[in-house]
Amino acid sequence: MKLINKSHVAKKMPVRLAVNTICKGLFFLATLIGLIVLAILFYRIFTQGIGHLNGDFLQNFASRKPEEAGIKAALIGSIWLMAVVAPVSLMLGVGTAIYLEEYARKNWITTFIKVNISNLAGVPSIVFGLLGLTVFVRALALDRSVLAAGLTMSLLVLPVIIVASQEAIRAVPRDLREASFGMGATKWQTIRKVVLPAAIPGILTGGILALSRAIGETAPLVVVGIPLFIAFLPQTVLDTFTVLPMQIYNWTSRPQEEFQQVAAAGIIVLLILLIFMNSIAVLIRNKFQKRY
Amino acid sequence: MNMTLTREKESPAIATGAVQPAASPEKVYETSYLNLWYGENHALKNINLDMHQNEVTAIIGPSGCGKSTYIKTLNRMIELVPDVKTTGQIKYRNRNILDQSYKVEDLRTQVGMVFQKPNPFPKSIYDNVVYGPRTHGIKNKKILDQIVEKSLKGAAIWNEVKDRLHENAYGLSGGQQQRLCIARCLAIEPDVILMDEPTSALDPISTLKIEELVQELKKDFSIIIVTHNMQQAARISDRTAFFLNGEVIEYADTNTIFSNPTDKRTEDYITGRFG
Amino acid sequence: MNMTLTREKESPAIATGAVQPAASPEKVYETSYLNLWYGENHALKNINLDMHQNEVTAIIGPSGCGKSTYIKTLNRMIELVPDVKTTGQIKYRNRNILDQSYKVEDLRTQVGMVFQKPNPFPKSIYDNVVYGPRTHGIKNKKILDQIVEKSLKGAAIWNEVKDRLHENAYGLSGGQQQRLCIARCLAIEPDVILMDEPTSALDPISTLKIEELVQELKKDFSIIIVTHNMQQAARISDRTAFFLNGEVIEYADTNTIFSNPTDKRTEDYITGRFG
Amino acid sequence: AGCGSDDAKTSGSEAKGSSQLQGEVITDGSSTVFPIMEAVAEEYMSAQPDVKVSVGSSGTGGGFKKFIAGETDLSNASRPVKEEESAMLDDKGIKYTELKLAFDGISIVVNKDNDFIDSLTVEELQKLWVDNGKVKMWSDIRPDWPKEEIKFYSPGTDSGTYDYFNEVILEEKPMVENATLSEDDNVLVQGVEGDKNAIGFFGFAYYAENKDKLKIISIDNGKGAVEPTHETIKSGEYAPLSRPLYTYVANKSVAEKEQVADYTQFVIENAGELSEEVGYISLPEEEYQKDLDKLKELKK
Amino acid sequence: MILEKKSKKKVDVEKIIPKLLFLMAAISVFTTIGIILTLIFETFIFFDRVSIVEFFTASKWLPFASVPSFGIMPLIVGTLKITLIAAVVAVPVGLATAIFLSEYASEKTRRIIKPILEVLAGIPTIVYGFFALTFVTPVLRELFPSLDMFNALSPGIVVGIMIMPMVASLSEDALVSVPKSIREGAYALGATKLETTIKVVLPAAISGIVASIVLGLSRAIGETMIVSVAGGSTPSMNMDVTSSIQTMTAYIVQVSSGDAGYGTTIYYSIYAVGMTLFVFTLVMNLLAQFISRRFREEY
Ligand SMILES: Nc1ncnc2c1ncn2[C@@H]1O[C@H](COP(=O)(O)OP(=O)(O)OP(=O)(O)O)[C@@H](O)[C@H]1O
Ligand SMILES: Nc1ncnc2c1ncn2[C@@H]1O[C@H](COP(=O)(O)OP(=O)(O)OP(=O)(O)O)[C@@H](O)[C@H]1O
Ligand SMILES: [Mg+2]
Ligand SMILES: [Mg+2]
Ligand SMILES: O=P([O-])([O-])[O-]
Repeated sequence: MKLINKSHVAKKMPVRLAVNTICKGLFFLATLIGLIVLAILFYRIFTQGIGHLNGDFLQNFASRKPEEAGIKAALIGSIWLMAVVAPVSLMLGVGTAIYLEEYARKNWITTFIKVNISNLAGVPSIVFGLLGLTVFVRALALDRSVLAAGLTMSLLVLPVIIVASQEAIRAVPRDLREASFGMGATKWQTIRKVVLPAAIPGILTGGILALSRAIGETAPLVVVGIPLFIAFLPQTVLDTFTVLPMQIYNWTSRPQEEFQQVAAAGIIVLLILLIFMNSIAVLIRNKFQKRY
Repeated sequence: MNMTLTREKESPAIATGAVQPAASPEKVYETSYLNLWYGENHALKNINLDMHQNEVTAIIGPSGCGKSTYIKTLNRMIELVPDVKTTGQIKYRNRNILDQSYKVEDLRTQVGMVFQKPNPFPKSIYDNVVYGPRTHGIKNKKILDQIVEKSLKGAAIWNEVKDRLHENAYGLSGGQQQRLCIARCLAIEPDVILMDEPTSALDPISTLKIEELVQELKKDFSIIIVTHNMQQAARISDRTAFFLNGEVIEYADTNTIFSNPTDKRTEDYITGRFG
Repeated sequence: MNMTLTREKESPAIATGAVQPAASPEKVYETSYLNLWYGENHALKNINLDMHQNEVTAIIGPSGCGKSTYIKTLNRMIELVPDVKTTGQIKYRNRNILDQSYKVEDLRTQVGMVFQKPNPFPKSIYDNVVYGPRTHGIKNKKILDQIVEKSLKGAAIWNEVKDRLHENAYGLSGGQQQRLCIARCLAIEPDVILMDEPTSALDPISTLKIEELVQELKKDFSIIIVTHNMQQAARISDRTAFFLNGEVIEYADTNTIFSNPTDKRTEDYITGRFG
Repeated sequence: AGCGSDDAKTSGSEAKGSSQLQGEVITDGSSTVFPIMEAVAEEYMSAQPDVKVSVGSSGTGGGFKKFIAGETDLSNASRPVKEEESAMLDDKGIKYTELKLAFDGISIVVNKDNDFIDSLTVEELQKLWVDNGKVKMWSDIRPDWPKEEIKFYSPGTDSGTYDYFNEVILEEKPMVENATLSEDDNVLVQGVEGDKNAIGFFGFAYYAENKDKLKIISIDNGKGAVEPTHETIKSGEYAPLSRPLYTYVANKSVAEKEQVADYTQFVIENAGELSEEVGYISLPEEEYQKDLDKLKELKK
Repeated sequence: MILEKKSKKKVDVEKIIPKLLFLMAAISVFTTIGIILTLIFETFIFFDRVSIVEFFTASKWLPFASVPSFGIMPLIVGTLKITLIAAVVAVPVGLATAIFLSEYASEKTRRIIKPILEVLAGIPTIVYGFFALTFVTPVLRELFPSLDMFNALSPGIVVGIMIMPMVASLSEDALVSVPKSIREGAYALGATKLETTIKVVLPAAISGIVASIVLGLSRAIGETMIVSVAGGSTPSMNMDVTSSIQTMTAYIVQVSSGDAGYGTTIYYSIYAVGMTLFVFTLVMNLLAQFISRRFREEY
C-alpha cells in the first residue's frame, strides 16, 4: 500500500525548486543591501572630505578657521582612550568569561550574573554616561580625565567582550582540556596554557568589535563632560582630552559650509581607524584560527 | 529472518596469540566494589579488577558498556563530568585514589592517558611534548631537549619529526598525531598509561604501528587499553576484561578469554553474535 | 611482538549464514569508474559496483577506507562537503545521478538515508515523521496520520511511542531515536535506503532490533549498509563489498567473501589481522 | 574678518609682556558660545603655549552645574545665570563676575520660494508661534496670504535661542504644538530650505552662511521693519531679537591663578574681533571697556 | 628526569584565581547597582516635585513650558516608533543575510562579507545621523512628498541599518552552530535548502536568533545621535511616522548638553527618564530570555 502519490510529489518538485531559487536570490539581495549602504556611505563621505585630508589636518589642533582646523587632539585623544579601554575591558571581560565558563557552579548567583550581563548589554550608552559622571568623575574625583572616560567606556563595552569570550572559551574542544588535565596540569595551568591561547582569536574579535563601538560613541562622553577644544595632548591618564566623534559632531553643527567638509575629513580619519582595527581583528582571526 | 550462523558454538571465533604472562607480577591497580552513577544512570556496577605491572590489560565490550567510564575513573578524569557519583575503592599502588585527599594532579602525573581521537595542542611538536614537564616546573632547556628526544623516540616517531620539531602539530597525519600524543604522555614519565580506543580513528598501517609500540612500552610501563576491536585485544594484551552493561562479565588471561570463555555472554560477544 | 595467530589461514574466521540471493535481480545502482577527491586527497579510486533490488548490500572496510564517502555519493550528500570532485558514473535506475541536470531533491526523494548517529529533528516524534511528506507537499491530515502509523510500525517502534507522538524526539533513547530516523526515512516511501553504520552508536539490544528490521525492510526496499562490524555484515547482508584505501578490493556474495575470499587483504581483514 | 588673528596675537603678548605663564584654565558651558571661546583659546595658546586651556560644550546649564561644583574657572552662557543657580553659587560661597562677549541675532527665515512675506510685526510673530489649539494657515495671519498650512521649525526647547525667543516673543506662552524642533541649527536650515510653507528661526550666523538658500524676514517692532544685518544688530536697531552672550568667571580663580586672570583679560580684549570671525556680532567698544574695569577690580 | 617540584605557591594560585575572577564577574553586578543608585536619588527628587501618576499618565511632555507637563508617554511612543521601524528593517534583512551567509554562501564569500558587515556595525552613530538627514530623508521625500524634513521614518530605517549587522552576525553564529547532522537529516529526505533552513535550522537556532534581535533592538532603544540629528526633537503622542519625534535618549542628550539650570525640575527629569529607559530595557531583556527559553528546541 502506497500512501504517497509519487506523481503528485514529482509534479510539485519544480515549484519547490523554483521557490528555493527565488528565496536564495532574495537572501542574496538582502546581503547586498548592507554592502550597498556601506558603499553609498563611503562614497558620500570620501567625496566630501578627501579634499581636507592632508598632513596638516592630522597635525593641527582644532581651529575656528576651517582651512587650519586639524584633528590632532581628537585623534590622539581617541587613541589614549583606547589605550585605557582595551586593557581594562579585555581584562575584566575575559576574567569574567573564564569565571563563568570554567569556575562558576550552577547556582542562583551565576544565573543572576549571567542575566545581569545580558541586561547590561542592552542598557543605553547614555545611562552609562550618567553612571560615569557620578562615580568616576565625581565620587572618585577622577575629573574629566582619560581614565574617567576610559573606565566609563570600559563598562559600556564590557558585556560585548564577556559574551564573545564566553563563546570563544566554550568553543575550545574538550579533548584539549582533557589532554592537559591528563598530564596532571592544574585547572589554572590548563586555562592559561591551553584554553586561553586557543580562544584568543574569538576573544580578540569580540574585543575589537567592542573597541570599534567605544571609539565611535559620543553620548556618554557628552554626559561625562569631556571638553571639546583642547590644544594640547594628554601626558598621563589623569589629563583631560577630547575624542574624534565629539570633534566631528561639533564641526557638523558649525554654520560655515567649509566645516561640513572638515567634518567629513574627520569622519574619514575615524573610518580609517575603524577599518584598521577591524582588519587587525580579521587578520588575527584568520591567522590564529585553528581547525580542531 | 533469513540469517543463520553455520559455525558451531564450540569453536571460538578468534584464536588468540597473546603470550601468557609469567606468574602474577606486582599489582598496580586494585579496584574493589566500584559503582558509578551519571546522575540517575548507574553506569558501573560493582567492578572488581586488579591490574598488574608491566602488563597490557585490555578492556573490551560493546558500545555503551562503560569501558570509557571505567578507564577515566582510573585517573579521576571522570570528575570533569558534572553530577558523577562513585562508591567503592580504587587503589593505585596501595593508596585509594577515590579519597578526596589524593591530589588529582599527583595522580595524573603518575598515570598518563592517551585518548580516542588524537588531541595534540595547537602548538609546535616540541611544545606539545614539553607541555607536561614544563607544567611540572621543569625550565632547563637542555633537560627539556633531552625529554623531547627520549619521548619521541619512545613513541617511535622521532625519525619522522626530528627535522620539524618546531612546526605545528596539526600538520601531522592522524597516526603521527596519535604517536605524538603518546610521546607527550611519555614525557611526564608516568608509571601507568591509560589508552581509550587509541587506534579507532586511525588507518590500518598506523594502527599496526601503535600496536607494536604498545608491545614495546610495556617493558617500562603498565598499560591499560580500551578497545572495541577484539582482534586487537587478542593481539596485544596479556589480560582481558569483558564489560557488559556496566558489569565485568569476565576477567582472565587473554588466552583464556578468547579460547575458553566461561560466560555464555562473553562467548556470544567474541563470536560476533552482537556488538 | 608476542602475538601469534594459532588459527590456520584456510579456515575463514567467520562462517556466514546469509542466504544466497536467488539469481541476480534487477540492478538499482550501477557505479562505474567512480573517482572522488577531497581537494587533493584521492578518496575513492575507480569504483565499480552494482547493487540489486530487494537485497542488502554491505560495505565493509577499515576506518578511513572511503565507506562513508561512497555511500554519501549515492545520494549526492557528498556535495555538502566543499571542494569535492568526482569523475565516472553512478547510474540509479539507469540515469546517471552525477549528471548535474539530475536534481538532488528528486534523487533523495527516492533514496532515503539513515546516519551513523541518530539525528532526529528537535521536534515532536510526529513532526519528525511527517517532515518528509509535508515537505513533498502532502497536507492532508488523515493521510499524514496514516503515514506516521505505517512508518513507525515499519520501523518497529510504533508500540513504544504511540502514546507520546507529540513529545519531543530528544526524550527517546539512542536506539529508539535511530528507529525513529528509520521511520522518518520510510515515511517518504523511498526506493532505496542507505545506512551508514546505523548501529555503531547503539547498545547490543537496539543493534539486534535494527538488524532484524533491516531483514524485514529488504522485502520492500533495496538496502545499502556501511558497517565496520564484520559479523554484522555476515549476519544481514546478501552481498558484501570490501573497501581498502578507497578501492574496492573484493565484491561478492556475502557467503563467498567470508568463507572463501580471493584476495589476501580481504582475508587478512576479516580474520582480524588489522582494522 | 580675516585679519583678526594677527592683531589678537599682538594684543595678547602686549598685555602681559614677555612673561611665560603655565597652568590650567578650564572653561565649559554654552555650545552657542563655544566657537568664540574656542577661537580665543586657540589664539591665546599660540601666545602662551604652556597654559593649558580646555573648552567644554556641555550647554549653559551643564556648564553652571560644573561651575557650582567648583570644577571650572569660566562658565560660558547664552543667557544670564538663573535664580536657582545663583542661589546655589551663594551656598557654595562662589563669587563670580558676569562678562558680556558678543551679540547673537536671532533671524526669522522662510523658504526661498515664499513670495508673500517680507516683514512681520512682533505681534504677528507672536500670533504665528503661540499655540491656539488649531492648525494654522498663512491666511490666519493676513487674509491675503495663501490658505496653506504653516510648517514651523524651531531650535530645541533646551537651547538658549529657544529660551530667548520664548521670553521675548512667546512671552512664556506655549509654542505651536506641531512645530518641528531640532537641536542642531544646520538641520533647521535644511528643514526650512526643503519645505515651501516653512518658517523658522535660529542664530544669525546660520542665516549668514546660507543666505542664498533662505529668505530673511524683517521685523517691525513699531519703528519700521528692520532686517537683521551686522550693523542693525550691533547698533541695537534690530530689536527685540538680538541677545547677548556671556561668560562667568570665578573671582577666586582670577585672584589666585595668574593664568586665569591673564586669560580672562585676553578674552575681553579679543572677544569682539573673534566673535565676528566665527559668525557673531561684537558689542560696542564701551561694553568691553566696562568688563576690563571689572576685571581690574578683581585682580586687586 | 622529572623532579617533584610542588611549591607552595602553586597551590595558592589555584585558590586565589577563582576568587579574583569572581570579583571581576562581580563588577558587572556592581555596574548595575551603580546605575540604579546613580539614577534613583535624582529620580526620587523628581517624583517629589512631579507626581509619578502624572509622569506615566499625562499625555504631554512639555518640560520647558511655563506650565510644564511631564507625561513620558510621548517619549516612549517616539522610542517605540524608532524601535519598530528599525525592527522592520533589521530583522528581515538581518535574518536573510544570516541565512544567506550560513546556508548558501561559500566559505570564502562568508569570510569576506562578514567583516565588511561588521564595519557597518562600528560606524559612529553621528555619521549615520547625517546619512539619514542628508541622504535618506531627501530620497524618501522624493517618494513620499508629504514626509516632513524631520520624521521617524528616516532615522528609524537608518537605526535599522545600523543594528542589522548585529542581528545578521549573531544570528549567523546561531545558525552555524546548529549541528550539521540535523541539516543532513532534512536534505536526505529530499528537502530543498530553503525547506531545510526554514523548517529545521531556524527553529533549532531560535533562541540565538531571538537573543540577537533583542540585543539589536536594545541598541535601537538606546540609540541617541541618529534620532537627535534626523528625527527632530518634538515629543508627540500620535502614531504618525512622517512627522518629527523625540525619544527618551534624545531627551537626555538634549538636556544634558543644553541650557537647563542645575537643580531645576528639568534637570532631575533626565534621571527619571533614564530610570524609565533602564527599566524598559530590563523588562525587554527578561521577556526575551523567557521567550527564547520557551521556544528553545534542545539539540
Ligand atoms: N557524561 C555522561 N552523562 C551521562 N551518561 C553518560 C555520560 N557518559 C556516558 N554515559 C553513559 O554511561 C554508559 C557508559 O558509557 P561509556 O562512554 O563508558 O561507554 P563505552 O563502553 O566507552 O562505549 P563506546 O564504545 O561507545 O565508547 C552509557 O550508557 C552512556 O550513555
Ligand atoms: N570532509 C573531508 N575532507 C577531506 N577529507 C575527508 C573528508 N571526509 C573524509 N575524508 C577523507 O577521506 C577518506 C575516506 O573517509 P571516509 O569518511 O569515507 O572513511 P570511512 O571508511 O567512512 O571511515 P570510518 O569507518 O572512520 O567512518 C579518509 O582518508 C578521510 O580522511
Ligand atoms: Mg568509549
Ligand atoms: Mg564513515
Ligand atoms: O548650549 P546653549 O546653552 O547655548 O544652548
